[in-house]
Amino acid sequence: MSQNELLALLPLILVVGLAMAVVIIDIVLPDRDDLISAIASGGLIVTLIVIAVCGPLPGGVGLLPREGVQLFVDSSGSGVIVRDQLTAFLDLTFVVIALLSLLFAVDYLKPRGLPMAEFTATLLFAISGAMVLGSGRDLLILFLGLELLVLPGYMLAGYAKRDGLSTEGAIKYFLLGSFSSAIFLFGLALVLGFTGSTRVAAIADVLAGVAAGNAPLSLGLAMGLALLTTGVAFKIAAVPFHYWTPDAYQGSPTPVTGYLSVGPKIAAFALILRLFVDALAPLKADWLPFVIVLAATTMTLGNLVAVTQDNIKRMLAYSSIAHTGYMLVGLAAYAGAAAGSPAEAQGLEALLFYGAIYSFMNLGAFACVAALQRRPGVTSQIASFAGLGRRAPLLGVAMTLFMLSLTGIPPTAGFFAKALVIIAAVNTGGWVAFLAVLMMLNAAAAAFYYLRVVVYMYMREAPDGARPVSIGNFTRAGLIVSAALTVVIGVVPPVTTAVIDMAREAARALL
Amino acid sequence: MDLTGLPLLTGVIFTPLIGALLIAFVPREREALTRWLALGTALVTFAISLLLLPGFDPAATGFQYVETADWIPAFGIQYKLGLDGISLVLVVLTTTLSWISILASFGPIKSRLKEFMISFLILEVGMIGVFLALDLFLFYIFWEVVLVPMYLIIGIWGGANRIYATLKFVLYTLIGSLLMLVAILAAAFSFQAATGSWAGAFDFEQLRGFGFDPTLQFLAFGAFFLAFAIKVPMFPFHTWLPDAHVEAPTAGSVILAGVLLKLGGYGFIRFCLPLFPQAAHEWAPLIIVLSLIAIIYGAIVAMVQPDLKKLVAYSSVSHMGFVTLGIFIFQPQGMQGAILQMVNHGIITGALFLCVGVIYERTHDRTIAKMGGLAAPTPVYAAIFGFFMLASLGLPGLGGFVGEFLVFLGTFDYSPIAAAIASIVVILGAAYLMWMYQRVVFGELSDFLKGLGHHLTDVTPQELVTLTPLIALTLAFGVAPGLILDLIQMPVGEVLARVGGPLTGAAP
Amino acid sequence: MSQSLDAYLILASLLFAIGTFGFLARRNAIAMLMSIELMLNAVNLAIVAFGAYVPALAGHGALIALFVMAVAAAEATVGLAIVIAIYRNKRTPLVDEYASMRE
Amino acid sequence: MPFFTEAPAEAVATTGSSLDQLLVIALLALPLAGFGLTALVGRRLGARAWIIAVPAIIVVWLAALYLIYQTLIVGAFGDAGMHFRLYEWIPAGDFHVDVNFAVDALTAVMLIVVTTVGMLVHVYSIGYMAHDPGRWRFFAYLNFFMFSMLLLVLADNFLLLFVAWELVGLSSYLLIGFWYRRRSAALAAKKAFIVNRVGDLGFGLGIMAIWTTVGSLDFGEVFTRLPGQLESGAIQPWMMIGICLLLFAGAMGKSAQFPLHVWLPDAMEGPTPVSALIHAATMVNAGVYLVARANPLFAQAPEALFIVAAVGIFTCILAASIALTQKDIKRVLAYSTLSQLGYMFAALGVGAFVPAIFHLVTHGFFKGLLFLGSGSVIHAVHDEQDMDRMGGLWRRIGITHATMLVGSLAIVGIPPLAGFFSKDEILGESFKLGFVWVWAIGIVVALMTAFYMFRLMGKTFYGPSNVDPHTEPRIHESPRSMTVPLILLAVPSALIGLALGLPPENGTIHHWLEPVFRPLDEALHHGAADYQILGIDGFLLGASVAVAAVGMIVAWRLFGFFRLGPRPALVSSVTGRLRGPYVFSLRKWYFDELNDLLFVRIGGVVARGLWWFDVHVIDGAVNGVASLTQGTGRGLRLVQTGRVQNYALGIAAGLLVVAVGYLIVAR
Amino acid sequence: MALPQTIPLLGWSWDDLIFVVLAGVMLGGALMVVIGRNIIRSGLYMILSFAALAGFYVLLGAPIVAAAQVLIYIGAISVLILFAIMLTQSKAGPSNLVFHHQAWAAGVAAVGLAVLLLIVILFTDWPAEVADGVAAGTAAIARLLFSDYVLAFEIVSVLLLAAVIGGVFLAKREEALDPGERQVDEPTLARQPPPDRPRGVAASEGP
Repeated sequence: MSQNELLALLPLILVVGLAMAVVIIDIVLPDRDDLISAIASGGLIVTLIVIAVCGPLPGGVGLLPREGVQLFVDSSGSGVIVRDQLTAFLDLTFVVIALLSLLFAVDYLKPRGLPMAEFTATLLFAISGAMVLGSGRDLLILFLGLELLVLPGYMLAGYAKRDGLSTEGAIKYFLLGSFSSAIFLFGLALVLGFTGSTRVAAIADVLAGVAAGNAPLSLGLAMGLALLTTGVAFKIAAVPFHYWTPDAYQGSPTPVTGYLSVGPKIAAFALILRLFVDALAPLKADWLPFVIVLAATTMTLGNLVAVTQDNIKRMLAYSSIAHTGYMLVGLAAYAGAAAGSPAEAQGLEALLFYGAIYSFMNLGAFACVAALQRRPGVTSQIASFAGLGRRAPLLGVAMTLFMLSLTGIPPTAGFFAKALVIIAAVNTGGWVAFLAVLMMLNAAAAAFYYLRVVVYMYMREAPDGARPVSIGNFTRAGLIVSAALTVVIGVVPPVTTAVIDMAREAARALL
Repeated sequence: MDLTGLPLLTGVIFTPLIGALLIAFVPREREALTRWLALGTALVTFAISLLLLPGFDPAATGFQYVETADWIPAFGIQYKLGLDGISLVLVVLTTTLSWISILASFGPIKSRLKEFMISFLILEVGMIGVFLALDLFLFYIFWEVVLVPMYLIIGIWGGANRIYATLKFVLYTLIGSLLMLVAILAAAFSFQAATGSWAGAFDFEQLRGFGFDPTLQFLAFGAFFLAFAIKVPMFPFHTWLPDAHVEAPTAGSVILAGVLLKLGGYGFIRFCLPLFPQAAHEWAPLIIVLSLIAIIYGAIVAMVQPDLKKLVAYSSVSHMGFVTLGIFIFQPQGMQGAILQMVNHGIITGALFLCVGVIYERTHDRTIAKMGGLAAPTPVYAAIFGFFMLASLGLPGLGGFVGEFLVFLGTFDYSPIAAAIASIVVILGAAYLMWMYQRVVFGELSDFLKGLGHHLTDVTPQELVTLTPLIALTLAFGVAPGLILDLIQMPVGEVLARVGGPLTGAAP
Repeated sequence: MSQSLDAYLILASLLFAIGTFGFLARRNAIAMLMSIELMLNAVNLAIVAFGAYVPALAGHGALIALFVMAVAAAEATVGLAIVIAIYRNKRTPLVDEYASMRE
Repeated sequence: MPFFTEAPAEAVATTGSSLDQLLVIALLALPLAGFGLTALVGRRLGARAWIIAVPAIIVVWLAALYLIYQTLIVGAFGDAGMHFRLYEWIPAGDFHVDVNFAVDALTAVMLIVVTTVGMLVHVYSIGYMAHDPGRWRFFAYLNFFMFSMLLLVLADNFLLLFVAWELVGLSSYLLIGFWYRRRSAALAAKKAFIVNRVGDLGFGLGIMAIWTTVGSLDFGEVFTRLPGQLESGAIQPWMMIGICLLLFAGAMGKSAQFPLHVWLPDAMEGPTPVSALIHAATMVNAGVYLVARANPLFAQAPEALFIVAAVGIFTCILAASIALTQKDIKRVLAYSTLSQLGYMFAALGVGAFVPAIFHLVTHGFFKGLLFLGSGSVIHAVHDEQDMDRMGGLWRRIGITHATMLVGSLAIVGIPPLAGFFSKDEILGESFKLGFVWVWAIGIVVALMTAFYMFRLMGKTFYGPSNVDPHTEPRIHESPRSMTVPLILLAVPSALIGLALGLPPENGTIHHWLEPVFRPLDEALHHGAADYQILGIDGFLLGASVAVAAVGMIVAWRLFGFFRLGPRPALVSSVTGRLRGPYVFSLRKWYFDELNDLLFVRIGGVVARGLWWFDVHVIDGAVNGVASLTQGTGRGLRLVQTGRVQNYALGIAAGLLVVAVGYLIVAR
Repeated sequence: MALPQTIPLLGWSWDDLIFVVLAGVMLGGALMVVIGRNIIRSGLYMILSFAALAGFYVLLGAPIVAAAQVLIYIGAISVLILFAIMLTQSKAGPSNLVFHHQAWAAGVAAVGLAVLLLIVILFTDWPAEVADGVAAGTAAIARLLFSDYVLAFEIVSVLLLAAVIGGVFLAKREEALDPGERQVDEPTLARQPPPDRPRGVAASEGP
């Protein structure tokens, strides 16, 4: 194994190793939750640094070559795993998600007597699955990565195992998730059988030939696409495959909900990038209509139902469905653009940028809920936010910031995320431009429920006897990080540009 | 003093932000310090905005004091500021009304003072930014920055039904502005597609010379129109206004009427017309009809309002109808009149809301039916209120008249019948304002007011300080409208040159 | 017949459909889990068949099937653990009685 | 060396010496300063609130006299009069309006009335308002009115005239509503302002029309450019008719011509000096002044003049018929004013512009006198205005009685008092210019005028006293500050006709105004026939004097004269026999009821309806969209049943749809 | 004793016979899994079905998969499932309703899916050839496993580790939760009538 290949695998190895270390430490030194949190956080920060050092990142930053490193390259030029700018970008996102989820979980799990070690290990396993998805160029690897991502997710959803809601959410998530995995796998099998290879590049070659022939799409391939679309749509919680989302989100312990709303979603988008954009790109004209329809229904339904929710976790669940729709607009912008045109890259760039921004602003929002619920017994009703602006100013300001960012109001990071998606969509034109308009109408409707939270925090008085809120140190650190990211990416031009550049280079790496 | 080298525009935009940050670090219990710090910031901003005047050359074409810096070069997005006469006038209006509003909220705002002042100063940042931004993206950002503080100001310090009102305000505005964002991006992309580069794609000065495709023009104009029409607000997008005004605290109402509504009119003149001239001609007849409806309709509905603020709110609908009418006849007198009307409406309606606030402070009520006979216990107040009432109904010699007349004049040039319809408001305006004034100020002191006893005091010196500058300005702009007209002559000519002359088409 | 790829694929499809039916129709969580196992096995059959009939996949098919089995095992482990956990809370294995959260 | 010379090239040439200019500015500045000072410090002056305002107006009067002398007697400014520009007011591109002033013969004639009556009313008010706590406001307002009215006559362009026009309306509003606690006063003030605005609307549109057609608003420029543009066809005759009618609409408002006459009688809610100054002698004449000023325009639109004549003469008889039966002394005078203004418009309409202005002058004096006299009466009987509660006052308040008798004889048209000359010229010219119907109605009105004026005199001064017994002993003549102005007004009421109107149709006033109305005379080609005292003119003169005498005699017979007692029984039998017309007159032709129905009731219903529409339809739609969104959301959330099985089925259904979709859609 | 080349009467090869029998056993077993009333029997039928599947793997020349099938599925997963069944049998016993109310809809969906898949398979031209002999022997598979698939192998091992850790944690018995510590946001179950809502935008403003 060459040095570059080792460096390419190093972040993944670090995360898995960290997970195993946590397990071992827990066996050796049981019930040392703080130690584990500290080690895991430290380890993740090291991983972040390692990812940055390894690269490749825009401007030639990082030890690895710009074009990336592939492992086990076969004759088609496709390795099973690749570390390019897209991988680096996604890895950064995933590790940040892991780090924030971890920080937010500590203060929530402790008062409930839930162990930190298993949580940390499981979370890290899931993140390693996400990282595999971000780098896989082989169908089997992608499937395994997906399973490695979702199986720990099921467990995390049921992590408060003595709580009926948690386990109920977990079993719904698990059953439906397994069902969709089976569907996805069948689709994978059909594509495998049709193309005769598991390697992404080889598949793309075969399909490019099919596309060039302009003959009707083989039924087997079409069915494979259908099954894959369904399976993936489930993972990103696109309507009408979203049913698990609200229940799983509501039932899960709140920090887990935060993780579930971003981790598996962004990872599933990574899967889409590696599978649909990398392998199935030649057929993009065929899957484009479905992306458009999914995007439209997803954001619309998500927002319409979110408007009616009184439970903030459910509300954010539906809102995360809506955000899936927005990200799909980016995908549609890619798919709708002529091959090789700049609009293609812009669509993916927007998708990636959106995903990154969305991950920490949504996590932050859930973290605020979790912080509020640090004292067991606080409900998830939006009403429990009443008067929070007074009771916990930091929490109030942070939550307001996240709500504004989720709404997409400048100059927060969320605004730039939406703006990039719209630029891409308008750029592509046609039906995708219509999606942009629909997206904006949706954003306006969404403002209603996001701002409602602000209404409760600042414009309603706390109920009598509302207990003071104490934010734990880990949570505070996490909140400050995510809030700072939300603001800084919004208002500091060099940072905005840097993140956009990273997303752009990542997108270009894929094309 | 040579000021040309200083980034004055950046200074005037971000001075309030600095003030807001300072206030953020003031301990909550030091309320007096917070107040004076806020007022001081607003006054400094005002002073900086006045510094713009000596160096401004009214005869020069194009923009002055231009500042440019790259922001997101990948998309050609710039931090680009600049002003012409129109912006200058509106910026000074904004800075003036801002310090007046802050002073006016010294008394009424009793809870969460710190947050209020911070919100208000950020609001000022957004408003000034909108008037100065020359990059469409930057403009949009400032446009939205205005939204949130106003949302909080109405929602936190507002009346009983404030949440309904503030959400309505925000959602309504957002629908328009988000579609405008799509249009901005579409325009930028269209520019990029034609020139092959993102450089200048959001630069107003580049875009306005760029002939957009007619279909794009039509649609983009529609999106811009919706955003601005909601802000103005034009009939039938006006229903958020009465609710917002009724619920907003006095200072909020003043700024809302005084500046926020102007953002829409400014947007029409600055962006809609130069960017999409062809579409402007296609849309103009519809907008003119809507403006005429707004003018008459607002006045008629104002006539039966039981609440003082609602009455003034509907009168705003009517008055802002002149602004859109004046703009969309594409005629120099009309457009100059529209801008003059914006300024004067800002001053006069702002003052009227201050006046209503004065009553409200004493009575905690705004119901016209409960008032009566204020002239006797509060003669100075009655005189000031009467002054602004007369200014609002367009009495010659005061601010409101010249703008209104120029709009009429321009309209008459386009269509005498339209002018005749619009000018019915001369009667209606007199009717609702005088009826209101008669019921509130004349007659015997009402039982309700008698019940207040000695609490019913005349205007305090502090209130006088807020109102006097507005009286002076109202008089000044009535007697010497040239103060403003000279500044806006050149930019109006430029805009009209781009739109391509007066509106033609069938109109008797 | 036994030499035709189509035959195996048809078998796999039928098994997959039966599994789907079971998943959709059964109330018992474990029965649903079993249905999923049927579906995974159906896919495995298809994969092995592809491995046998598509030259480029010779050897790969069988290997992939092995991995799928491992995944299925892991899935079953987690799934059964969740079923047991929820059984402790709800005292029933019937999923249609798990409806505390809705709308 | 003139002060204000910095005029752009296209502006009217500046004429007049710096002293003249300074005086013109003083005419405006003094009342304005008086207003400002009195408003600011007047409250502290107490009973001496007049100390600033009255001297200011006296100075104004003197200055005006000098200017009048310069203009009319010396002829220092020539036919064109003096013009100068103060500053550029509205610089809006090619539309620019200056603040510029002019003094010509017409202005000078107006100044005579305005400053003289104004000054006397100011003096009179010292006494009249002595006991009112709000007198400082009163004097401030009066000064403000003087400023506005002087601005009106001095303005040298249409827009500045319009400004003054509205400011005059504002002062009228303030003064009518002076006793603001009285609801009726507040309502009357509002009504006056709003009805005036109806006229202003027309005036404003007329100004716009002038600008869009002629391209300027300066009097001089408009009048000089007009003929050329008419000839070239740039302006069509129908445009001229339109412009003139729009201007006339403004005149109708200010001068209270039918159907905009309804505000004037109500305006009597104001203090009586106000009625004398504003609602009799000055402001209500503004309409006449406007038409006279715009005579070059009207000269090109005879059709418009015809309408002016018709409206004028109709108002004339309408008001006279109402005045016959009113009981309130000031209302009788108010309707009388309407009626006389009708004469003036009729005169303008038939083309007799000089007689119209002549009548304006004489009427200004004698109507001012009558009003001030009635104020003195009201003062004497302690704020009683109902003539049924007066009577026999001639002995008690002699000076008032004497001066009012002079005024009455003047208005009735008994030679050689002022009214005789002006009214006779109006009627005579109407007849001779072919408007026999105007003359015929005018003669009838002359009869009515004589009747109602001497009915007023009879009911007020003669016959037995009906005064409230409590007040009776306290009846007293007014103080010197009130009686002196009465006497001073009686003099011109008696003599000004002789001074200006002889010889008939060729008197001094004709010479003065000839240059102003030259365009009109040229356009209408008349004035050829000379005055013949023994010809047709003699007949007309005799007829009008005769009907006046008849009217007076009938009134004496019914309502008494000095010691001759009234005959109430006869009066009631007459009114009983003419029940219908009597009530119709008494109720003022039901105009108030009609207005109430049209504007208050129907207008109210419309406004309420629109509000309902706003709240329920427009806002309803807005809220409806919101509710629809929420309703849809609520409907959609039902999909989320909480049961895994349903979810799974949904996913399977989705799969089938996607699969079928792919199989169909994919290439 | 040599068997005839083909089966008498039917004219099938022996492979075909085995294929048909195995198919019958597999599908029949699977059907019994999904429609059987007794859940324990379902488990047993599943083992039968899996065994038949192992036969297919042999027919397809993948004996190692067949072996794994027996070891993993029959030996491990099925037993695990049977244990779980026994752990979750409540005293009430299996409920009367084996199927959900929507069984008919499930049937339609399953049949629809089957029909679609059959159409797809029959009308697709797979890049397939008749396999000759054992395509992939154990050695070949082993070589592949430790070259190209080594990474997948590692990932699967991590996956299994994760599953074990999670499974153990979840299945470990712990004392019941103090009711006060449960999440308390269950108004969804007892659906109250909506409170008086003001009309319009702010209508969903709750208490």
